[in-house]
Amino acid sequence: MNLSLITAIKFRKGRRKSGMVSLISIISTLSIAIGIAALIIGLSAMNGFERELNDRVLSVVPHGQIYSYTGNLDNWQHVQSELQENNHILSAVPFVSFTGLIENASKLGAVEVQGLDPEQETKISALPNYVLNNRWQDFKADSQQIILGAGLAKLLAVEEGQWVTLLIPVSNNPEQLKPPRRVRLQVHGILDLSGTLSNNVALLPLADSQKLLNIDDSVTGLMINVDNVYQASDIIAQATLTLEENLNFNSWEHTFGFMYRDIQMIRQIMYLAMIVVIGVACFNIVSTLVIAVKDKQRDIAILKTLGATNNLIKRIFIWYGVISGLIGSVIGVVLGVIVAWQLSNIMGVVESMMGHKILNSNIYFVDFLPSEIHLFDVVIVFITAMLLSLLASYYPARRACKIDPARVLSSY
Amino acid sequence: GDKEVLQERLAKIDGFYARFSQDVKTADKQPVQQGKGDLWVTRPYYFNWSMTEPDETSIISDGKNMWVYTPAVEQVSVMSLKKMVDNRLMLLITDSHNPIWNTYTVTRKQDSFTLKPTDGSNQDYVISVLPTGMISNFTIIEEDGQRSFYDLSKQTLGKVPLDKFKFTPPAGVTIDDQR
Amino acid sequence: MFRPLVFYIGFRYVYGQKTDGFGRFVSWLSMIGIMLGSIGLIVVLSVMNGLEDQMQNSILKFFPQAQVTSKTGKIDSTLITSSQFKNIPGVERITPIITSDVVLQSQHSITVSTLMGITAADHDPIEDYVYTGSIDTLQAGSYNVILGYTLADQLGVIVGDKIRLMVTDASQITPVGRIPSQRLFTVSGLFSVNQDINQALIYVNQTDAKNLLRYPTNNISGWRLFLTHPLEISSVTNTPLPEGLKFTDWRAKRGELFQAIKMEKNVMGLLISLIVIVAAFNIITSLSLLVMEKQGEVAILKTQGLSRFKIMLIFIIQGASSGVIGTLLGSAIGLLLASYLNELMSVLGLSFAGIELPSLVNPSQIVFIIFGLLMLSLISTIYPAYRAANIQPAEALRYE
Amino acid sequence: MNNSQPLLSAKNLSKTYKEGKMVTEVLKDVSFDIYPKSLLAIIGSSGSGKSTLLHLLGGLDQPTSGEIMFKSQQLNRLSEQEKARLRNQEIGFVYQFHHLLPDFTALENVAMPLLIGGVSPSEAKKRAMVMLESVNLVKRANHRPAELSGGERQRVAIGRALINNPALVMADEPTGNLDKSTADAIFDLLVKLNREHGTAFLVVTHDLALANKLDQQLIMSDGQLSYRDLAN
Amino acid sequence: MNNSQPLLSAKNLSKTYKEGKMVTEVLKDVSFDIYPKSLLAIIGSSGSGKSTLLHLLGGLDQPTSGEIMFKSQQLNRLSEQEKARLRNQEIGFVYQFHHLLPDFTALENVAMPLLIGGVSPSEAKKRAMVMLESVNLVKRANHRPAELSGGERQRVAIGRALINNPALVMADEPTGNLDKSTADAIFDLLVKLNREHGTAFLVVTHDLALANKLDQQLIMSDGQLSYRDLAN
Repeated sequence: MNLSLITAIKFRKGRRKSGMVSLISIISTLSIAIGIAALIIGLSAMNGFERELNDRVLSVVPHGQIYSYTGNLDNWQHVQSELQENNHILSAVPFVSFTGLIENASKLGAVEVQGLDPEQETKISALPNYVLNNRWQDFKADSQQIILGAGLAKLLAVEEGQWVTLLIPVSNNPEQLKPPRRVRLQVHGILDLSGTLSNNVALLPLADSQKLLNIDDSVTGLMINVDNVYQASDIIAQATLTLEENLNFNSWEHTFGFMYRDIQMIRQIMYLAMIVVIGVACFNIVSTLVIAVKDKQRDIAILKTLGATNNLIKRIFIWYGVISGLIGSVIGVVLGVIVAWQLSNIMGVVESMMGHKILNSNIYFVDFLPSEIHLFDVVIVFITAMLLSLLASYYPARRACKIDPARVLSSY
Repeated sequence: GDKEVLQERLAKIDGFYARFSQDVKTADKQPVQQGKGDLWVTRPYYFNWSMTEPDETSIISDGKNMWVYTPAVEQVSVMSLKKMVDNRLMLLITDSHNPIWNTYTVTRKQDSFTLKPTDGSNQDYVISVLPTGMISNFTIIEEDGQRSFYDLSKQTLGKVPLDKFKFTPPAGVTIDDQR
Repeated sequence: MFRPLVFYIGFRYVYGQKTDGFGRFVSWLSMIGIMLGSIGLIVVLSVMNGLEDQMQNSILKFFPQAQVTSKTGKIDSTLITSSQFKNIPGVERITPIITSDVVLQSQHSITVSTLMGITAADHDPIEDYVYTGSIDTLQAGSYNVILGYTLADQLGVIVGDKIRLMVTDASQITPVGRIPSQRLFTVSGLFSVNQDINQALIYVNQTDAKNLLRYPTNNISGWRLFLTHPLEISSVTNTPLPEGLKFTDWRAKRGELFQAIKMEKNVMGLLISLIVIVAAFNIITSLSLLVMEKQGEVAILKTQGLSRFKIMLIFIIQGASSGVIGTLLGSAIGLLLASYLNELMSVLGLSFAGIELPSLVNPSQIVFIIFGLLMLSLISTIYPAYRAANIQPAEALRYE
Repeated sequence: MNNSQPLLSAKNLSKTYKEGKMVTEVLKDVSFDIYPKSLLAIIGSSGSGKSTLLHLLGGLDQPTSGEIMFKSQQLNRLSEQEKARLRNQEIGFVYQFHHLLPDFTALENVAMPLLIGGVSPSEAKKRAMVMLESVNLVKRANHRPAELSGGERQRVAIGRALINNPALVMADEPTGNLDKSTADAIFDLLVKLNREHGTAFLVVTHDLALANKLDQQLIMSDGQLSYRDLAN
Repeated sequence: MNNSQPLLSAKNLSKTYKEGKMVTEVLKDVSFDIYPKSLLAIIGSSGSGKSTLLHLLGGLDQPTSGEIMFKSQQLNRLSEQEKARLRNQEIGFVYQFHHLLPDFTALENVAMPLLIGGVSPSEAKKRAMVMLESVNLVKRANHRPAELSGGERQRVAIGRALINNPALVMADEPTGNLDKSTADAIFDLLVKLNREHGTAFLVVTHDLALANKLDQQLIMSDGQLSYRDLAN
């Protein structure tokens, strides 16, 4: 290790242990640690939210849908083949969707019913993995099966295997308001996305939903998955234009886009706030250094008489500041990483103590606090802290060189 | 078999009037609804069911349509008999030749006949019919165990004039045509 | 009574030449820290107030805030009169209400909502939000209904169309099956408040509702209590009620939403208080630095007989000055920001959750923040000032 | 204050500093008296314990053993407040390093003891001006210490020490940083002020020539005090 | 280096400190030469400007006027780096107060100039051990300055000054804080090291007896240097 580092370490070890000096160094280390730990935890939580958004939303909800402006899409096979030529589009699968009501004894729940093709769905989305006790396996057409969203099942107090009545609006002749069609179905499985997404959704096999709406082979539209999910809107918009038929489209960005933007925004606010914290904390180092320079005034003068250059002295005190910054940062990183790694369990304990869930599944798209540590975040935070402590050390170190040995040494 | 005995007894009467009292309980004997009213029947399709309690409602089948009139909300809903799903019991009682009979198995215990569906529909029926063809009571048992017991009394047998089964909506009553 | 002397010396230290440029920068830094902290706290809390207020004015205004009803869900308004509830603290006015979950079915779709049976005389808050047709169309026996814009759009109906309202709770068991109480209603008006209310509530005449729900005569769902502070609901629902009666309140419908807002407020508050704490730490360190720089002078002042208490005061003034200036400056900027938040956001092209951020400054909160920050700045000067007072002159002067 | 009673008398004073394992005895059994209006010099090289002695006499430090009587009051029996009042009214200090407050002007520095004593600012400024006259520094009243020369700063320090008209002024190497001629001028000033104000002076110096200007000299070496044998 | 060329020669050096409006002349027109291997003493009381002279000669301070030639190099023409290298290789300093680095052991203190000069730690430690031998302090090698006596500390300081085998060592009151016997031992050591290593010594002291142990004496008073007339 070079001379300046050794000297810095020895100076640090030998520093006056008076109340004030040690208090200041503790405070500066502590505040850097707090800032860094808070930032790592915060960023990991945001990474967790982003991962959950991808797992629970983007991989489950179709990237986009193409449907006709009015009524149903009859020649969907033709549109499907057209779309298959577009190499950005990974899959185009027919679906049926309609609003209905599910009744269990006196309890009622409005529902958005999705008619999906059981075989195709596993190929294009992760939805089947979220059906509990993997009931998706034997989910098949015309066997009076329905899969309810977890939120809806809870509302209707209904479990797997029970029978419910599905009310479907019937609308063939405009003057007359027919009574809703009542269909008895058995709850084949529960879809649990542990968040708002599974609150008012129900799944039916595609063929069954076509039969119920008696629309023979036509469908509501085509579910599209694209290769780059974050370009979904553009790809689908462009694809829709090239179709012969004049169809409408939407994409996940219309419905869930704001969630994605909010996460980025919170991440930026958090990063900014914590940079202020770490910045202010690092400038505590200035106080420690100014005192150290004052304490070591005599030693600096001596070193100068021994031929030490200003540069060496500056490096000694920059090392001195960076070391105190380093200790604070290392503590902060270790603390931050441990807490971030165990964040979900810690929050679980807190929730059990508080008696209720912090993130309510009726409002947030996830009901637990996710966390995922990205090495990139940790490295960035560490480097930022080091740079700030370097900056904080620079001025006092420069001041250290300005000591006039003659004056210092003669006053003894 | 028992089914034929039941059909044959029911066929003896081509119509009747009776006063009924209704007692509905859940599987665990919780009271759900108690009602009273009058019932007129003329085979093969006509019946007029008018409840006075708990609310005034009358249900009239003129063979082709069924009229449900609730004076409280000044509305009558009319539905076509063919599309009805839950009116099987009335069909059985009023029409021995209705194909619906084949979907039921009948078991007899003295004058009480239990009908169980074979097509997965969710209601069992128990009808007690005297050898004279007079129905003393009947019960509808839902899938969740809920039992609606209807006791008939003050019966007068014989065909009821058809105008009893014609419904003309009073002035100002909204017609909710659900055919 | 401390002498002006203490201020005389204290302020001279604040504005006299500090140890050097950098020493001044460090105390500037703590001031900046406190300032940012107070700006952050004020803006965030005002936004949260705004959200709560928006909720309160939009959602809570229309939902029955609190309701006196019985276990069966309906009471006889002639037997249990509203007069006995007038004196419950916080109750502004009381009106009868008939409400229930209801199924709406149109040609195109079927959905669920909450039926509000009202009378024109009760002046339900929705009055001023009906933009086509009017509340007066809800006459008894008219069987008219006023829908929210979003619900009407979902059902695909316009004014004049008929929709079927069904109440499964009030269904009747007959030999031909369970017939839910139902009636055709004519859409006679549309209202618009916000996305939530436009779907959550529909309005019909109270008598029509009574008939639809097959209530016995003089029966209502309960007495609806309009509250001055719907948010402080527990103070109302804790008042004892006569036997057989109970309270229901808005929490059954929107409780979770408010809890979420409160949770977000606490998390943001915690994050920002970190800035303030570190800034306070900074006051401690920069003041300690100054105390060490001024050791000689303190010793001399002691030799001249200045008491320890006054020396302590000098340094408290010294240290707190950056905290005080930071707090006052920060609160001023914070208040400015909070009151013109949206204009600023649009200028910067920022948007949050796609909605406009309401912000409402709550004076008592501001006073609390300022007081808290001032206390924090004072407290953080105690230790260094105490150390200054205890400087041993002999030792300090020996080094010079 | 009749002459017979000593203004201040130290009895068997001793002071030891413990630094880690090393225990250094700075003062060993020092006893002597200072009479009102007297002009006493203590001669000793740096590190001989003279500064420590002064701090003990001024109540700024506690002796390890021994007793100090000031105007027949037991010093270490006094409370902090009383000792502070004593230093403000009865005793003045002058140091080798001037120790003026850099942020205050010469006038304000001289007036400080008055302000601390509770005198109103205007009255304090007036009396400080009078003092500056007696140390002929009126024309430097509004200058900051940084703008004064070594000699001028020392004279301001002396003015500050005398402003409250104390009975005794203790000076520790007042001319240590000054050149020969300025040092002589300072000592002459001390003598003049002693004659005019009747303030007793206890001056510590390593300079024999300067010490001889005062009435009485004591020798301090290795923590012990001995009466100087006027002969050598 | 033949004896005729002076190692260091000061020509008409003068140094004035400007504090505020007051100008104090610390050195007035000082000229003298130091020849290689010479043993020169400067006698003067404290405050006579001798420390300032040493700092000027060591390049630690700038003279107001006059010139210093070290090995025929113009000192104030050198850059900071060159002056630092000069102090590291060519000139050693010893002070009245030992000025050892409290956080380093005696061995490390002696080795410091080598480390600063870029010598590897192991090599530096070896050569420092040799030096400690010549000042017979081998057994104290791993002690911190706080654990050493005054005399021992001064010997470590001398060892440190000589470690780079400088041409000239300047000592400012090296025995100021020591008792008589230790002071004598230190001066004898300086003479011995001069004979052995051929290092020139410029020693400043106020002690006549010690000064006479060296080859040549100069008198410094009031910033002026004069050759001592051996007579008095």
